[in-house]
Amino acid sequence: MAYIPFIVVVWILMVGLYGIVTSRDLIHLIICLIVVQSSTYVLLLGVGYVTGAVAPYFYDVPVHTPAVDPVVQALALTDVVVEAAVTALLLAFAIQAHKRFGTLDPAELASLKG
Amino acid sequence: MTPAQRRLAFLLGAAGLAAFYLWGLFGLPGFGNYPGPYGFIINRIAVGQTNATGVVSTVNFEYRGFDTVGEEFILFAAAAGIATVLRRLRGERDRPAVDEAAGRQSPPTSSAVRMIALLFTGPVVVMGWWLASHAQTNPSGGFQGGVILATAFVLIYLSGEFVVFKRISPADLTDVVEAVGAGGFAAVGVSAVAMGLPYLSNFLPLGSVPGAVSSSGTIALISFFVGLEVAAAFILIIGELLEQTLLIRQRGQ
Amino acid sequence: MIAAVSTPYTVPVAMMDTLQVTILVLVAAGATAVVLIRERVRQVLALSVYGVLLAVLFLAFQAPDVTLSELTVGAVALPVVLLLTLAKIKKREE
Amino acid sequence: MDQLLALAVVVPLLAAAAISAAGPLFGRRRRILDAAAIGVAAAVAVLLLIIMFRTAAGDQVYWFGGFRPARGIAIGIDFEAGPLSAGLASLAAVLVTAAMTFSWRYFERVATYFHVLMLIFLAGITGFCLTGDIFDLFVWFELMGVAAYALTAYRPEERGPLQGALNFAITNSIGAYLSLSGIALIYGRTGALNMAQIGEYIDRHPPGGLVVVAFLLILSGLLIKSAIVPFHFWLADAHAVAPTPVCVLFSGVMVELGLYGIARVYWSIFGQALGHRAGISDVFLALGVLTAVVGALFCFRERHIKRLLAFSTISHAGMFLAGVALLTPLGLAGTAVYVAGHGLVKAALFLCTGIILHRLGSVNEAWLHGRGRSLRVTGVVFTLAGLGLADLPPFATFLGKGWIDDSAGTHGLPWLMAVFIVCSILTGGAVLRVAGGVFYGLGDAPSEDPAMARAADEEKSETDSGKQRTPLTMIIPPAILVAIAFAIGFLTPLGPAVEAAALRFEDQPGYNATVLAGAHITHPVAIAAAQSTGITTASVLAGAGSAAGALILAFLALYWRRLPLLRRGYEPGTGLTTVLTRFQSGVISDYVTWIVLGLACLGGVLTLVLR
Repeated sequence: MAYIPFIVVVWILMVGLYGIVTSRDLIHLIICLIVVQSSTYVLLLGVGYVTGAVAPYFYDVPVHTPAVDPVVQALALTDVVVEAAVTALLLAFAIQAHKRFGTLDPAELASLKG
Repeated sequence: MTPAQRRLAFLLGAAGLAAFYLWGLFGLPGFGNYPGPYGFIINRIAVGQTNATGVVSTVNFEYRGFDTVGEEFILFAAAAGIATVLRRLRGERDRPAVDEAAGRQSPPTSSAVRMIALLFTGPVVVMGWWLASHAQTNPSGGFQGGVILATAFVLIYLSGEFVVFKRISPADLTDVVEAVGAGGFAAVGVSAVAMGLPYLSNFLPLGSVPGAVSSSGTIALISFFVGLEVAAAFILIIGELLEQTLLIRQRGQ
Repeated sequence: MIAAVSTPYTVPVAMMDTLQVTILVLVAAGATAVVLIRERVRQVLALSVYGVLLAVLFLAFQAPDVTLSELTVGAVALPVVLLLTLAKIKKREE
Repeated sequence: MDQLLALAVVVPLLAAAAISAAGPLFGRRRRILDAAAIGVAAAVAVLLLIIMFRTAAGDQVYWFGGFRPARGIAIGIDFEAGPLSAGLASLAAVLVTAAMTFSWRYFERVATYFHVLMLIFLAGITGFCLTGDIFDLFVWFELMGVAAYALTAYRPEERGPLQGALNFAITNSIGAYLSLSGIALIYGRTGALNMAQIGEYIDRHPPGGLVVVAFLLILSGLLIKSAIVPFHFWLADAHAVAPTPVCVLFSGVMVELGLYGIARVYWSIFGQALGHRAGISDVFLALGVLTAVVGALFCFRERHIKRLLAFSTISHAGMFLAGVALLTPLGLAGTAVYVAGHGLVKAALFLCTGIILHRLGSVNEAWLHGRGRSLRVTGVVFTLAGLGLADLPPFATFLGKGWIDDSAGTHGLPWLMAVFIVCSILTGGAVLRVAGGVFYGLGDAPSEDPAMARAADEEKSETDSGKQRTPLTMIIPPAILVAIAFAIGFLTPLGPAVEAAALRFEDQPGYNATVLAGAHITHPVAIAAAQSTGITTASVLAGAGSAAGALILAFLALYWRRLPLLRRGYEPGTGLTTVLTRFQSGVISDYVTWIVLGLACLGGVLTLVLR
């Protein structure tokens, strides 16, 4: 059990990279990039987990209750925003690329570039 | 490289990289054994120092508030970049949008969908607002609230009331709101500097009841600005993507 | 050191373990599916499902804040943006 | 506590937000906003220079929100400004100001977004240079990245920019996520994000493989950003298509920031724990030399002027990495001066290329041959900058490289000097060949490479080309930059000051005490005896030799076909074309494959070296 989450992290990362490398479509590639990034969320939250502890909210539990690490959760939140921003920007590029070339295949795009 | 060569090269590299990465991960103390100290210290001191019970928001808007300033501007820069890329710069910009699929008939939105979408809009706005203003207590905050507020606009779009959508979010106004959101956050920090305190110091009264909406000083204020910025940025992004589709459907009806 | 302290947590640790492992396996499978599905609209739907799976996982990791973000962004906002993009591209292809 | 440190990041951010909000209000009077943006960039440059001079008396630490560390544990984010970090940020601010001034008349109509994005980019750079927190480093890295991607695609009506911007954004994002994984990994062990605190922890408890893996993962994003072979492919694509004022920043500082990040991470976190072993030095020296040589070769055979300059940047990035990898104060000091000199002359070269584009409407060396005769001032500035790039004394480049050579020589690596000279001759020669051909019409036009010509001609619509006069706002910035690079070579007190700064940068216990215990360290404990930072005969000879060699090479390249003994029609460097198209394919999947392969190999080597 102790390392299963981390093995899953590596799996997600590698699967995402595999998708990027074999992709024939920019939209597919961008979605694979989202998958690559999702490995970092799992890793972040995985390293900050404490077995048997509560979520870091002390509204109705006493302050000294053992809770999981709030810092990694804050980092993961930042990470989610970054993901949204980068993905949206990449999609805008993809739309324009499609408009110019009529294709979204990275290999075709590269050959059209000249 | 041909696709086959590429796949082979990748698989070789990926096997090596995965093994290497795992080697590092097995050096961790193991899942569920977070060693601290950072998070544990924050958990212990956060409520007492800020009167906020949602520690994650406290970290985001207080202890590591400066990260969030950067994060907001990442979103801001992305929205500006999308506007640049999609709006086109010269000449084209002033040309009226061309209906690129004039011959295509889009099916009219069924009234049931419209009703449901409109019915949801109100509660969604309320929910977004609630989340954005309760950062200090519950699992919520400006970011989630902002995204949900932006979703309300998508619902309006789904309901077919694009005229409303256009009226609510003209690009310029959204630009301004977004800038106010991102700038407002940075400005809250600067007011601390003006008072001689370090940047992003919590200079507002903390209130007396832990977890109350008015407690925790600048956290609530910052969360509000973040909500503004995030909602505006997402509306801007979605709006840019919608623009043409929108015009076409408007004509179809 | 913390793990040894008894907590008011309602789900027993053993059950939590099983829950987490199950979801982790589902997440890994979800990621694989998202990558392997090459048909655009289906892939976006798979991504949305993957977002929900991640959100559930984060809940099991005691991170409700991140769960909420992942639901709003990963499972709703990003798929919407993606679908809009696809609509734009498809319109031009017709 | 110095409030200026926070303001250096917050001012450009606030200005960007304000300009964006005010945009619709100003309508036709946009120029006021443009001027305001340039003013803000200049103000930030002044601010950073003040910070830099103040740090001469000891590094400055700033805790955001006033959360000072207690008992060596940081709960907030800190900025740590030393002379080198503040200096690099100042260089960036100066170049941003120059690029924005240049763009005043360069773009037909500068939309507000350009300035907004430039200011955000500047804020990202400043934050990246000054931060003392590893996750904060990632945030500013990403901010810088997102602004840079958007700026690359600033001319979306072209086909090129999207391709370049996509490759740039995807490779750099993957790098950033790998870096973040490394950050999470080290956090999972140490429970700290403050660099000094992590460094102290891993020095006390050596946790084996985890540190090595985290080291490489964190470095991967930075290696990609700094265009080290084999992670460099995106750079030429992005440079070829980004607007010229943006290229100034990409080549002048962004690549160097990646290297700064490597140095910062090494000397703030990993150095002590990894024991400053010779093995690490060797690995990165090898990478640096490989990058320097590959970049120089590709630079010389290029005909697209912007790509040519981009490959020269790759070559120089390799030399910088080699300089840092010596792990000596003198090597680091030399690299710092070299980075400053290179940034200034490279920026001037790009700005002059922008003028060529503005006046003549092409960046294709073959087509331009002899057509730039009327651009007399530009020609002089370009040639001077080219000589500066080839390390002609007294340009700052020669000074910095002399120190690196010195340091390498005393460490039993005299061959490094030879490699450096060859690379300088190749890159300088390529630039001087362009200068001689375009501005003075010397020799023969190089034969057209159809693929290259097509790419180069696409540049036409970037600016309203075919203008009769060069506006003063376009020629003055490059002239000033070259003058600064020239003047730095005469600054005699510079040597000891930079070496003291480098000593302090490499003094990890001192850094830890400064950040975590609020110590005030002016004269670091000598971690190595100060070496000579003066100007030696050898360095003058090496610099003059490189410049002379570059000139000779440029003439050879221009008059190649008139030499009686050689086969007619042979173009130098054509043998590389096939290799180039094999590797520099423009296909993003290939680039990512190289990243994965490269990281796996580096990981393997580091494992063997550090176990």
